[in-house]
Amino acid sequence: MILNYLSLSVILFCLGILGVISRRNVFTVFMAIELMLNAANLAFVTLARLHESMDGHVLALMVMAVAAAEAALALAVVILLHKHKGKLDTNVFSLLKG
Amino acid sequence: MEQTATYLVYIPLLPLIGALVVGILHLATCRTNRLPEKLYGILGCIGPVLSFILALRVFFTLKGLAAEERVLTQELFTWFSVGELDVSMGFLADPLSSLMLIFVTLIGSLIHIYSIGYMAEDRNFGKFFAYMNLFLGSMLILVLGAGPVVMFVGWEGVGLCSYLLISYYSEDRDNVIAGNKAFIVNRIGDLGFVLGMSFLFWGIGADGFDFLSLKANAHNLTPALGITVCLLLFVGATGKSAQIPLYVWLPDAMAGPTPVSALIHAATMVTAGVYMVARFSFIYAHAPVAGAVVAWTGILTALLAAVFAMYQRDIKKILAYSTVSQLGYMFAGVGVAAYSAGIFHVFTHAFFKALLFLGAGSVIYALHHQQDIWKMGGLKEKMPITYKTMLIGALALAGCPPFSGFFSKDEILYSALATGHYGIWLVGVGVAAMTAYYTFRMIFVVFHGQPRDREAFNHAHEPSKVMTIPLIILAVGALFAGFLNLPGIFGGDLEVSHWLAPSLVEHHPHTSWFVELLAIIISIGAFALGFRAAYRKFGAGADEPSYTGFKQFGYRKFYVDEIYHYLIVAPYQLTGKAISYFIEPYITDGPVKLTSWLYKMAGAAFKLVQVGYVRVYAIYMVIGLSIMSLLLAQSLNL
Amino acid sequence: MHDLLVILPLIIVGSGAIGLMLLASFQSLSRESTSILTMGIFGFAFFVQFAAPNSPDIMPFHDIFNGMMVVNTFTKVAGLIILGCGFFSTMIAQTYFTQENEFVMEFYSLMLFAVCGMLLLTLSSELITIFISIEIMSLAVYTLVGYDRKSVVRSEAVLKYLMLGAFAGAFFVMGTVFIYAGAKSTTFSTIAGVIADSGFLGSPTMVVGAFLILVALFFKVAAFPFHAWVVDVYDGAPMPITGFMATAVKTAVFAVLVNFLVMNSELRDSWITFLFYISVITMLAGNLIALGQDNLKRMLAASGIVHTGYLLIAVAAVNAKEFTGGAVLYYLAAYAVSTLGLFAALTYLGGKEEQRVSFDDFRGLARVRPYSAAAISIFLLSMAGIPPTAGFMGKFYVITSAIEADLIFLAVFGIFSSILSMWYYLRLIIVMYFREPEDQFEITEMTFAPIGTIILAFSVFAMSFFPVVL
Amino acid sequence: MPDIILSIMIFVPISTGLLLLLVPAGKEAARGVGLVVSVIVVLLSLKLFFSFSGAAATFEFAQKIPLIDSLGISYSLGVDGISLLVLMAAATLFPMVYLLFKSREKGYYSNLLIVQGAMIGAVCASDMVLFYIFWEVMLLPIFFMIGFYGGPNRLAATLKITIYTIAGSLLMLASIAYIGVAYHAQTGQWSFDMANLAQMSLSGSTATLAFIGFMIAFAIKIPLFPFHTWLPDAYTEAPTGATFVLSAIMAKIGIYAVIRFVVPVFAEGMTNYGLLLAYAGVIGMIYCGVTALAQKDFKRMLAFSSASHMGVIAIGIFCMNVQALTGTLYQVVAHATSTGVLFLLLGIIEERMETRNIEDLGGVAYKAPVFALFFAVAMLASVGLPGTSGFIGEFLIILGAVKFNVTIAVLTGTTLIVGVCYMLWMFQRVFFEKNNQKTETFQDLTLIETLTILPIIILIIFMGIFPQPFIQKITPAAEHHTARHQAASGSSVHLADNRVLQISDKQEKD
Amino acid sequence: MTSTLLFFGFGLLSVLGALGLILFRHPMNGAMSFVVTLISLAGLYALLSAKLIFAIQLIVYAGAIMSLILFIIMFLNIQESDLPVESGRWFYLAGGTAVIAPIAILLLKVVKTLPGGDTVIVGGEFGGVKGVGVLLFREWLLPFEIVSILLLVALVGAVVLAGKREVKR
Repeated sequence: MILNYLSLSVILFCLGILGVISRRNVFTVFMAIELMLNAANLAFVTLARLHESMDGHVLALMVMAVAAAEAALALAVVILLHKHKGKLDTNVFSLLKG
Repeated sequence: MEQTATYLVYIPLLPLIGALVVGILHLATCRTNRLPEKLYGILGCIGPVLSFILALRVFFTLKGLAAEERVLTQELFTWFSVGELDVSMGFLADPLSSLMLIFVTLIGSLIHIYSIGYMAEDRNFGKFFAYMNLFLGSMLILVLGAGPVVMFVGWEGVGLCSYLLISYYSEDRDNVIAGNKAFIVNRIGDLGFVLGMSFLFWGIGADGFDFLSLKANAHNLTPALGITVCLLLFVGATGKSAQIPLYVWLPDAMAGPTPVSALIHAATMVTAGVYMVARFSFIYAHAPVAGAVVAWTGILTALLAAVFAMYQRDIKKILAYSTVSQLGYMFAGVGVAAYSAGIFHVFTHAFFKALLFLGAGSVIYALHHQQDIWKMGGLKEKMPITYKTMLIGALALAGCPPFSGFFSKDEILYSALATGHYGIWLVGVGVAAMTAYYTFRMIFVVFHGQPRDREAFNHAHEPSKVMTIPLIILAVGALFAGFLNLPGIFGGDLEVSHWLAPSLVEHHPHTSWFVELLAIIISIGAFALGFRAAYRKFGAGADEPSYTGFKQFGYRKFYVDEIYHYLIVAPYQLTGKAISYFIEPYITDGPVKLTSWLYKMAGAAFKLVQVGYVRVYAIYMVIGLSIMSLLLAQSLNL
Repeated sequence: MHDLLVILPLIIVGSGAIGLMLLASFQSLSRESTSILTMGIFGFAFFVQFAAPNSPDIMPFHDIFNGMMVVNTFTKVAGLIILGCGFFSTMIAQTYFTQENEFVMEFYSLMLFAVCGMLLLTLSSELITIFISIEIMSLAVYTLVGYDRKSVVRSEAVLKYLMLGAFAGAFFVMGTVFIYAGAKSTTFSTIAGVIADSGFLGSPTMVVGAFLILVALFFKVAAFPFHAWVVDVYDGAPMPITGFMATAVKTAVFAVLVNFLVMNSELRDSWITFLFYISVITMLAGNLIALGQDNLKRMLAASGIVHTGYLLIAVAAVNAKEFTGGAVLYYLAAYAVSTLGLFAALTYLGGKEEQRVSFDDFRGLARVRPYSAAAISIFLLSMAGIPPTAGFMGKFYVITSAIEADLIFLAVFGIFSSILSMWYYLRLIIVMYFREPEDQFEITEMTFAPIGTIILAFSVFAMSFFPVVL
Repeated sequence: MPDIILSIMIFVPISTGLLLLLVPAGKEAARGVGLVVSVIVVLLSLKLFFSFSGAAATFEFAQKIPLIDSLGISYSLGVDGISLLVLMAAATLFPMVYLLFKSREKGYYSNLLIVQGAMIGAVCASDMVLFYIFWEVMLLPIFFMIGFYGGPNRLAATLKITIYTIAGSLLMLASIAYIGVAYHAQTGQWSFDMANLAQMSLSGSTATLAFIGFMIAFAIKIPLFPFHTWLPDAYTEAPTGATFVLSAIMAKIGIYAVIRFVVPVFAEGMTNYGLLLAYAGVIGMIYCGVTALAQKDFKRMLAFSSASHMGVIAIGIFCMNVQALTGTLYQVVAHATSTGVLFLLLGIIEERMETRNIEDLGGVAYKAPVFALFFAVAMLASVGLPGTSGFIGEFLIILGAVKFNVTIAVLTGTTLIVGVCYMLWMFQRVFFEKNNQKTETFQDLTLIETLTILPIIILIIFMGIFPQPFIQKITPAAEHHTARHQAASGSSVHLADNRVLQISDKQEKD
Repeated sequence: MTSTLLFFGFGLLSVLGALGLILFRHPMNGAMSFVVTLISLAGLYALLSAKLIFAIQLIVYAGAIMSLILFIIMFLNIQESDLPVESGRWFYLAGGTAVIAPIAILLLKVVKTLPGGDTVIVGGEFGGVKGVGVLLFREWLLPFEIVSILLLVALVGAVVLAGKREVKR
């Protein structure tokens, strides 16, 4: 039963990866990353349940905090980019290459 | 046993000092004010004359000693000593070298004197004398060297001087090329010499690498190694003494001034090979196989050169080939272990060949450097002294009794016969006839009959005293030198041979007086035959023949030079070009170039991978990740 | 008290960062004084760190932090390197801003924050703490990269860095999850204990967890195939930050990498093959990328990838013998010195708005500014590993440790890759020396970067002869 | 007793050179300084030479300062019979360059100073790492000299030589590290000092790898076939000073390094691959010699000739008997002097006639007899004419080669022929034949130039006639070296009869 | 039994939400479906008797963070034209899935190796505010402290990057 939770988290994690590599919309990409972190959180909580120790919960809390911080910065960047190009397409920003 | 003589070193040193002084004077003054030629002449002649005197002293000192003790040595300093190898810079005078000394210095001095006249008004008078002195010094080192290595110094030194003097008129490319040829061919021989020395050292040289100790240890030499050494050394001899297959340089060497040809390419240097073989008689005596090789090479060279000599039209070329041919005799002699006979021929040959060359020189000088015999003729009224002296020389060369050449040559042929080398003897007799033929062909065409070039003939005249006196002295030598070594049948008892005995390892064959007599009669017959043929054809003065058929073939020396050129020289040069224009850039350096090219290409390719799309970078990451996780899954065998 | 002393530098930097932030918000300080203040803070922290005694593992405030923080000589030296990088980066930044570039007051406080995160990174011995420290460092650096809102390339750089960084961070978290699943804890000591008891390869969860964590760290140090971002980001970042990223970040992350691997010998040994291949491919790829570049920043970024490869050799060769642990640090220090020196020189020569960045822009520099050219050549030679520079010594230690750890072929590959790297290092020297100058390389006014260049140029030699790190 | 004379000889030139770079100085001033310093070095080296006993095969004038204890790296210098002559070559030949070539740029002279110091250091270093440091440092000035003052496509040339050589030496670095580790494994402590390293002898596959690493590095420097391809370009493009340094001294340091570092440690490698390497030397000698004949560019031709002779010199190492080894060590100096003079004189030709094309020259001997004489002497020395320094070495090498392997010996001997072919060919075209309008105006050496080159010419002849003073200083070391090698590799120490029999068997087959 | 049903329900919802996030073209729709995922995750936390996390998930995540994101999306008022034309999206999705498959399989297999266990709600302090809080302040003080620094940095960063104010030169 526990394993199903973990499998679910793995699936969500992989869906997150899929979102990152298959989408060009900045928002979607960031939310996909959030999804990956959430998957990790699910796993933490599940393992806490499995190990009967609450460390997992603390870890999940920490991850949430980090996720929040990242989200804040990410959104700032999104605004920045939108100011520049008025677009949310990651492929628009490819001046640096070669 | 041996005694030390502190003056030996001066014999080679004096000419060398002379060379130094004259050379520096010349260098210092050649571009500004030239010094008077007399000065150079005197300075140049001092050295040789003094060394001649010293040579006499050596001779008499030796004579004063008992036969076995006739060895004078002088060790100057340790030249170099590495491990077992210990080479000392030392000199050795024994009967053999003393004999060489005497005629080398004597003829050397005479030719120096002669050159004062011959080289007059030459732009580089001083240089010439410097070179000549240098040559004489090296030659004396060669003769006096106490060990193979010291000998090699002189050996190469004379080679160098020969190169310098052949290409003396260096404005003309052909002369320089002739000089290069001489040097390079000699170098091929020197390779043999060096290797021979090395084998000799590892064979027996470990304790003492000079002739005396080598001679003492000669018995330790394994037979195979002995043959190896002998053959290698003989390669050196063929180079220096112009034997098959390395004789080709000598005729071209005639490009040098005539005194040079007389001194270096007739009397002294070219006989160094024979001297060297005699020096190493203590090895050759134990290696009869090698001896046979030497003898056959020599006699065949004699034959070939005689054939060439019969068809040459350049007077100096004729003499050059006759030299080669006579050298062949000498090698036949030493080859059949008759070392004294060979050396004696060297001795006599030095006189008459030098004489002939100097005579030819004065003819050429008189005719303003005309060398083609078919442009000469009837000169005997114009230049009587030259004619007479040259006639003597010719008779000696042709082996007409009682001239010197007869005795020495006959001694060689007799030894060949006596030691049972009948083939060699037979060929030798044939060559003797041919010798007589081409010698008198030259004499008759040049001096008898009608002048073919009137205009030149009128200007011709006898040269000055300074040139004629040496001729006369040499003529005397050519006339009487033979009597020094009269065989028993003529009432003598081979004085020279006995004189040389201590320094050689040979035993004189004893045969019945009948064989000896037969040999003499036959060789006289050969001379008569050749002389008669020559007289019939050219005696009354013949016109220039048309060089066709075999004549042409012989005149072009059987195209040997061309063959060498196309078989060796041209391929060599071609290889050089091929390497430098194809192999070096494309094959040897190819991998290097290719590597760097590939590297640059790969770099350019990687530029394309950096597309700049962030998602693509993420995809790279994930791809890498998935590959790794595949491997991980495998290694965890899940 | 002693516990306080060892984490004092961390406290100094952190409080300094906060202080500067406040000052900035009140805009009460001039640009110059801010930079000098920052340098002062770094210098002070540096000396405090330096004064701290060398020691085996000690856990400051064990009862409070219950062993999530470990201090030893290794972390001390790593911290020294990081602080030094911070110091010189500040110097460079000061010059950079005198060249009419955009400036924001928080710049320096963010640098201090980043360094704070790095110090934490070197000290922490607990996975989630490490994650948070990484994020502190990264967020600060993201901001530093993109602080200049007027410029598109900066924003693009920060986009790429942030996106991929967060992506990799997610992997780190997932790795933590698996380690936690396997070991019931995330502190190194416990994990090491569990591995010692039940073995490492025995529990796949641990292996996968360690694998994901390594991947995340490899991303931070730009190992192949996680290197792609580094070229663009370094190119887009402002010059001082590029130098800062190339040196300080790399040092911190490698410190963590080593700390993580030396946790348990079995753990380390089971990854040697992995490290082997990664480092070989990384060196190769780095060289190939660097060869094609015309822009110096990009070239240096790519060469940074190559140096990551070398460092991975050293990491693979890390073993019980203490001196190879030093090989990593010494190499990091040598690399930091030459890289920072190079960036310092490029900064003050680059002119306003970084107008000179490509190889050709530096044509004939030696004729106009011989000393700068000489300094640049020294740094390049040090990077290429030509004696008598620090880079050579570093390379020598790395090679020696690799051979000692019986990784002969890894050593040979390292040699080959440094042969390959000669091309692009020499290329710059040739351009500087053997081409005719067209530019006058005017320099604004007397600033810190030249001084920094000189100091670093000398320390390149000093380090090679007095390798204090070892 | 720490003796600092070597340190002075190393660091006075280097520091002076660096100082010259830093301070603004005129061309003439720079040249003067360089001249003074090089003369000082010459005097010091002479003092060293005459106070060198060489009786025992040990390091003299030794000096040792530990640098990095954790690795046992130390700053340790010393001279023994093996390094003595190379050191003399590196120390004494330089003044000529300053005297002959005026009004070059400042950097030219300072680079010369630096490279001289570095080369002396490389020769004196008895610690492998220290040696490596100097070994690399001595390349950089060459890199700059070619790049700054070289010919038309100097950039390609300098890049090629630099990368080529550094590639080699980096491989050597790995080998050095391996040796250190091996020593650590055997004895438990770190050291890179030859005094210690020479005590052990490595074997096994990894040791072979290390051996190959060393040999590639030195084969590139010497250069041995087929690693010579950088040489023609570099020599041709380089300014005369750099060519002189490269050909006269740097190549010799490669030879020296093989003897000093490879032979003692890799006895097994030498026994297994000595023959192969000797063949490489032979092939290189013939290959380059034949190529030299086809060159139109005078300098290129001399470059190939130099490479060809280096092949011969290298053979002497691999024969591994005292004669050959001494011959090599002697030939190192002989060739340094002769080829150095040749390149310098060529530099004068290049300077005065703006051409190196052999076809454009001719009849120089008539216009400049002194020049021609000097050139001839150097040329004859380089073709190994007895009475010049060149003969002793070549003879000893061939002699030793005969003991080592007859085929090698015979092929080595061909250098006598190969050498004269191209040399005489060149001499004919350049010095003989007719003048043309280029050579009409050729000026002979001035008094200064004459006096500059004369000592070397005299030395060449002196070394041909009185070699023993030099040889007796090097033979003890050479004997010690070979004896130890043969002991290590278990081959026969003294000339045994079977050797001779072997030769005779060989002959019977023929 | 009910818990199993609930798990599958929430699990299904969360997966669907995630798919929606990936597949919707407009970020707004994506965000909405992501909220679904987050809420269903909260449900799962509850099932795992992680009370505190359940609450925080709802308040902080689904509440604060998502509303922030949505606010920004609104604020930028994105038109259809601003959105990237992701023509090859399906291709990328397919390819991406193929690439990710190995990773997913590996992780799933590894998960399978863990010991299983049931998820009956454990009452008492487990997962409660007190339990977690005590743990947080006793053992996890260091991360907790530095998280504050992290948030500070994020704050400054956001201000520097997106803040509207006069840039002093």
